[in-house]
Amino acid sequence: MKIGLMVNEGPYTHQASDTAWQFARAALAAGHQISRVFFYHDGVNNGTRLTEPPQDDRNVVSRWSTLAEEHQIDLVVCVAAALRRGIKDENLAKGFRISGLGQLADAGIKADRLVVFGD
Amino acid sequence: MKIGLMVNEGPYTHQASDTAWQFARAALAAGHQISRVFFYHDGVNNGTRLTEPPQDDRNVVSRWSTLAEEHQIDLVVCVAAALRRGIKDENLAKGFRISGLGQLADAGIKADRLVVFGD
Amino acid sequence: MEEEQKSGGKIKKFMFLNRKAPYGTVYALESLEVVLITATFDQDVSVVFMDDGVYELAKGQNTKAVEIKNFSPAYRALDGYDVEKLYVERESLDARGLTEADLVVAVEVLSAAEMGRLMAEQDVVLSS
Amino acid sequence: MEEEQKSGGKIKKFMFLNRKAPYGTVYALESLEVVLITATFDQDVSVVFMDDGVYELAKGQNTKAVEIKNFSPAYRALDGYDVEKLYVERESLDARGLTEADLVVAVEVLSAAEMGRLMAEQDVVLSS
Amino acid sequence: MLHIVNKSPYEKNALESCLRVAEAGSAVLLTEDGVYAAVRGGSAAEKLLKAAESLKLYALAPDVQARGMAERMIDGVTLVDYTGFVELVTTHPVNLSWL
Amino acid sequence: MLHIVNKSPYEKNALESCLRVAEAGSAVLLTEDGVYAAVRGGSAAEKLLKAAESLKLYALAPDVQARGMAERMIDGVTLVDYTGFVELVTTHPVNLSWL
Repeated sequence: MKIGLMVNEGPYTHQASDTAWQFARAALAAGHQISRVFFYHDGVNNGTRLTEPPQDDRNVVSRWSTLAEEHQIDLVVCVAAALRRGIKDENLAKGFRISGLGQLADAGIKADRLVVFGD
Repeated sequence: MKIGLMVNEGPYTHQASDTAWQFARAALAAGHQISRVFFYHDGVNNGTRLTEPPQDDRNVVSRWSTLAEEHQIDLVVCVAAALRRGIKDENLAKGFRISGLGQLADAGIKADRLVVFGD
Repeated sequence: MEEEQKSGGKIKKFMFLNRKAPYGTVYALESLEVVLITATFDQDVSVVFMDDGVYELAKGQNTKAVEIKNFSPAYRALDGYDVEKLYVERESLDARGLTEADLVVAVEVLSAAEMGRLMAEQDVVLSS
Repeated sequence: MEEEQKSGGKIKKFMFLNRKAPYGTVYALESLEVVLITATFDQDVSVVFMDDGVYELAKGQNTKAVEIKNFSPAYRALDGYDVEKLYVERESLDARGLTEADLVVAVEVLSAAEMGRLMAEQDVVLSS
Repeated sequence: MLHIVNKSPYEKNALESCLRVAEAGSAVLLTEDGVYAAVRGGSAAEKLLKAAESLKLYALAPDVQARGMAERMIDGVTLVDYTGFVELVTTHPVNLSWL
Repeated sequence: MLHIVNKSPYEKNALESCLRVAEAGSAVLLTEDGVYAAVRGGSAAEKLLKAAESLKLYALAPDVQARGMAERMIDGVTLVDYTGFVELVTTHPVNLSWL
């Protein structure tokens, strides 16, 4: 099945991004396709390449980058939400791209399921 | 009176930063001193110089920078919280500095009042 | 049909669920932006206001003193985007002492049970 | 006194109010970090757990499957920082079906009214 | 003591917890989404009115106006502007934000 | 239909609203802080047990374990792992996250 995800909260602050990543990994392992992950609201903060969590903690941002590379997942950061919060190409992490809200509607139309992770 | 502020949420996402700024401005107008504003949790996101809100919206980050310049307010972004969220010197806005949590304890000790703004 | 060309298939039922008050957080504003964009994709769009989401539609909002943009007039513009299915849950209005007359747009008021049925008929439900 | 030298004046009463569950949000963890730092300033520190904050102290936390660091053992380290005043509100425990025996550290259980009195005696109350 | 509540009583438990512990004679300031607690006809307003007998209630006028509730506030709640917010903080020895 | 609730019922109104509108026969998955609703002896668990008569209840085991509640869950709630979460999403035509 083709599954799209929407992530509405930033890394660490809320568990939403963790749960979404765990969900994506399990879906891929079960043979499903993650067609797109759309980052909205504070979710755009998952796309910063500048995070540096403590050594004994998980790296939420690089986990997304790695998963996207291994499975060709389209990680889209909403441009309007990103501008409000200071996420731009200059601090964008590997594997993410900045695009419009239409990419969320498109994911909803083309995927078999859309799951929202937020606060 | 010397008043310290703690801001726990990022710009736009939550009204906390707006209310804190309005409070600071009113306190200064009433003759009080804002000894320090300490940005913690997602509040560190107030310190990014990369925000670009819509033209018809307020600029939360630059408002803080301006107020700090006009009234010599110490705007401190917590280093541990900032590293988790990707705020560093390279994307730090004017008038903010990055320092340790001790600056919050110090503000609580030295100020006559400490007010917390969060979610 | 143009709809089919743009969406590449059948028209889907999209519901946008609004449960947050305006201004205290940005969810209400940014969710409205999603509705306006999705409306251009020629899908079957419903917008639901329940819990504190009903406050988004309250008349008389004046944001001058908080210096945040008042976006409540934009709900009246939804009609121009062909977004005509606006639903409000009756229980949410009642608990808050509000009535339809207090809202900036005409809505259809549904009971909780009717709302549950409407949700189950959707293809996609977006919330924030 | 050393305290007076470091703080530049009288010792203040600091209360840290924890009302959020762990893991769902980062507030509990980051608030604990504030307590540990403030403890080094030789102030009079109280730490309060009420509402969902009592869950921070629940025994048996195992975060292996969520892959987030389990920080509940750190509450047992507070004693080593001379943070010995830990308070839990009885009403919060009761509503959640928890008792003192379910918590990882020894605490003093206060009623809501006693908690209110304790709060009013503070110089600074930090919450998040 | 000054208690500050910025949460809607319909969404979160902050006001309920505040009213449970606040000592008689304390001040409670409603800000941001917290002001909805004082809207006439709401189920939260009834609870607040009971509390009003022993507490001094305030609401931040800019937040009340922003939300379109200026004509709908219950009696017994004093409206203050940001200057009044500052005065409440400076005239009470300690304040607590119920986040 | 699948309802997903990730909020503590003691802090927020998400579960209450979900249970108010969910049709009989729907599935409700508790995740993150939502799992506290199913802890034995809690006041929220009583409400959930009433709802359990007409709904299928699930809780995300990794979140239950993280919070130390593995031995405290009420009967009538099926524990699932992330793979089970995916299955719930794929086997229900539509899902709703109560944020």
